[in-house]
Amino acid sequence: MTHTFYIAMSYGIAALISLCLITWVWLDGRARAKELAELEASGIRRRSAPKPEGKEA
Amino acid sequence: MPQIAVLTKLTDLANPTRFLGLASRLLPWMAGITAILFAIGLYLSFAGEGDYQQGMTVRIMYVHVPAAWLSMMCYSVMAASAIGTLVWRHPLADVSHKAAAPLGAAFTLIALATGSLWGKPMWGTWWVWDARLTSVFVLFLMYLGLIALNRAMDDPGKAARVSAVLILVGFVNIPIIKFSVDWWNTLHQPASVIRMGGSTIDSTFLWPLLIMAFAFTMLFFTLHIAAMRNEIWRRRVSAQRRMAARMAGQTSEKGA
Amino acid sequence: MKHNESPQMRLTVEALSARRGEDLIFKDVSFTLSAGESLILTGRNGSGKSTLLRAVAGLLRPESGRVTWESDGAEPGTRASEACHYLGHRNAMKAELSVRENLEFWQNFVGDFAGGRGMTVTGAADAVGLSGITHLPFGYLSAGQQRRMAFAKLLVAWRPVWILDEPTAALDVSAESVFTALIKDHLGHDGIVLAATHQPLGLENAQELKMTGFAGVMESMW
Amino acid sequence: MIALLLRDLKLSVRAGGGALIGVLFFTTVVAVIPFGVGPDLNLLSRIGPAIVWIGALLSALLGLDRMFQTDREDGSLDLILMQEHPLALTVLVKCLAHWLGNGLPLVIASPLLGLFMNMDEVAIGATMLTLLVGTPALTFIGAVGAAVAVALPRGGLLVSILVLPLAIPVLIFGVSASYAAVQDPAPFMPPFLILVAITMFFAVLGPLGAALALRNAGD
Repeated sequence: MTHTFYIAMSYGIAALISLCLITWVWLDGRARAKELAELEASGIRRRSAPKPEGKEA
Repeated sequence: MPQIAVLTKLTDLANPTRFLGLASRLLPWMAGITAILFAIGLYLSFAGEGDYQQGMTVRIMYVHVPAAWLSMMCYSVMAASAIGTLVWRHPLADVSHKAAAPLGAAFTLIALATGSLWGKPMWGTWWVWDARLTSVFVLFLMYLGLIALNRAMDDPGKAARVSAVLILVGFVNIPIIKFSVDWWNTLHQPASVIRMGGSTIDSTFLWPLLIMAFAFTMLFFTLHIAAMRNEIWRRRVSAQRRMAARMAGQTSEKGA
Repeated sequence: MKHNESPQMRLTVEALSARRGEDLIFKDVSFTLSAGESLILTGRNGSGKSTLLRAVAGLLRPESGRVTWESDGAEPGTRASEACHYLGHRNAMKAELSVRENLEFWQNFVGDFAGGRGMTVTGAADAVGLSGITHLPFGYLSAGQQRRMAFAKLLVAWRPVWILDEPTAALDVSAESVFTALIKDHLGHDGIVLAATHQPLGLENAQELKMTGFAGVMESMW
Repeated sequence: MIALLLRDLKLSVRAGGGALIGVLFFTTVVAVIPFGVGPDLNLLSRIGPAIVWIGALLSALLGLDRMFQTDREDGSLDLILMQEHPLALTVLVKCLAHWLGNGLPLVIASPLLGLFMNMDEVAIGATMLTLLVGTPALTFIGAVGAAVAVALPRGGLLVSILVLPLAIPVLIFGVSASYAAVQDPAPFMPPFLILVAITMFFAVLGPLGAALALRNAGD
C-alpha cells in the first residue's frame, strides 16, 4: 500500500478525534448554557449574584 | 485570622465567576489563534519534502509527535491541578483536572493511532511493543482509569480529591514506568527499531513540527478552558437545581 | 462540679460550617466546653447532628472554622481529635474476634491520653453490666449487648472528650440508665461529653444545641 | 501498632480465609494456562516464570480492595483516623499485615505451581525469591487503590484497573530477574536489585498516598 494511504489515515484519524473532541466540548457547553438559561427563566437565580460575598476560605 | 484573609484573597483572584468572565473573553481569540496555527502548520507539513529514508511518512510525525507531547503535558497540567486541589483546596483546580482527563485521553489516542499508522509502513506491523508506544499505551490506560474513577463517584468534591491523590501517585510513577519499559524493551528488542523523531531532525522538518506542536498545544488549552467552563456551568446548574428542590420542600412544609 | 481543682482543658469550636455534597448542613456553630461540661445536640433526623459530631472528631473536613483543644498535659500542636473518643452509629468492633480481643486491641491501639488512665477490659465489661461474656465472639452478641460493648471501648482507654452519636440507640431502659451513670461518672472525673440524642440522657447541667439542618446550598462558590 | 498487626493477621486467618481464596485463585489461573497454550512442556517451562508472576499479580490484586473497606464498614476506620499515630505508619502496618496474610501464602505456594509449569529448580527458586521481594510492592501500591476504594460506592474492579498500570514496573523487573537466573548471558543481580529498590520506594510512596487518600475520602 502506498505511503499516502498511511499519511491520509493518520491525518484523518487525528482530525476525526480532534473534531469529535471539539464538537463534544462545544455541544456540552451549549447544553449547559441552555440549562442555565432555563433555570434563570424559571426564576431561580444565584443568591450571591446580587450581593457578591467573599467565600470563606 | 490573617491566614483566612489570605485564602479569601486567593479564592477571589480566581473565583469561578471571574474565571468565566475571563474564559468568555479569551476563548474566541484562542480559537482563532489555534485555527491560524493549524492552517500554517498543515500547509508547511504538506509543502515540505519527504525524508529520503522514511519517505513521505515523515509527515505522520507532524501529528504524532505533538499528540505524544500533549499526552504528557496534559498529565503534568493535571498533576499541577491535583496539587492545587489537595494543598489549596481550590475549586477551580478540581474542575481543571476533571476537565483535562478526557482531553488527555483523546490526545493519547491520537498519538497511539498515528504511531501505529507510522509503524505499519516502517516496521511492517500495526503494533510493536516499542518502548515509547508501550509507555503511551500505559498512560492511556491511566487516563481511562481516572475518567472511570471520576464517573464512579457522586460527590464532586470527594471525587476531585481522591482522583487528585491518584493523579499524583501516577505522576510520581510515570518516570519509573518509563524507565522500566525502556529497560524491558532493550532487553527484548535489541536496537533494531527505528527511533521515532530522534534528536537529529533536519531543520526542514523542524519548522512544521514546531508549528504543529504549538498549534496542538493551543488547541489543548482552548479546549481545556472551554471544558472547564462547561464543568463550572454543570456544577452551577446542579447547585441551582438542588436549591430549587430545597426551596420547594421548605415552602410546602410551611404550607402543610 | 469541682471547678477549683479541675485541670485546665478546653475544647473550642469556632464558627464551624460543614457541608455534605453541595448542601451546607450547618453554619457558624461555635461553643466551648471545659472540664466537667457537656453539650447535647438535639434535632430531628438529618438535621446535621452526626455531621457536626464528625466534624468535631476531625473525620469530616469542615468548610470553614476550626476545632481546637487545649489542656495542661497536651503538646500545643495536638489535634482535637486525639483527645476524643468517638462512638458513632457503627460499633467499630470485629464480629470475628472475641469481645476481649476487640477491647484489648482498642486499648492498645488508642492508648491513654495525658491526664488519666483507662479501666481494665474486665472492669469495663463489668461497668457496662456484661462481665461474663468477654470470651464470646463479638458477632454472637445481641444488638443491645454489642452497643454496650462498643461503649465499654470508651472506658478501656482514657480520653477527656467523649463524642457520642446516638449512644442509646438499640438499648432498653435499664441499659440507658447504665450509660447515663457512666456519662455522669465521666463528667465527674472532669471529662467532657458531646452527644447527639433523641432521648434526653438525664444530665442536669448539660447545655443544649438545637440543630435545624440545611443551612443552604453551597452555591456561592459556583 | 503491634496490636493492629496482630488484629489484622487474626482477622485474615479467621474471616473466611482471604489468604486461602488468594492462593486458590493463583492456582486456578496458573492451572488454566496449559489448557490455553497446550501441554508442551518445553514451552511451559519457558513461559513458566512469567505465568507464575502474572498469576501472583492478579491474585495479589484480588483481595486488595477489602483492605480498608471492612474497617470502614464497621466504623473502625473512623477511630483509626482519629489517633495520633501518623496515618502513613498505620497504613504501612496494615500493608504488612495484609501482605503476611495474603501475599506470603502466594510466595509459599509458588514452588508448587513452578513444578506444574515444568520449571527447573533454579527457576523455581528465583521466581520464589523475586516474588518474596516483589509482592510487598504490589501490596504497597495497591494500598493506594484500596484507599481510593473507600470513597467508591462500588469499589472492586475499578481498583484493579487503577492499580495495574502502576504495577507494571514490578512485573517487568520481577519476571526479568527470574529469567536472568536461568538464561545465561543476562545477569541476575541488576534487575533483582532494581526490584528491591522499587519495593522500597513503593513502601514509602504507597502508604503516603494511601494516607492522603484516606484523609480526603472521609465523609
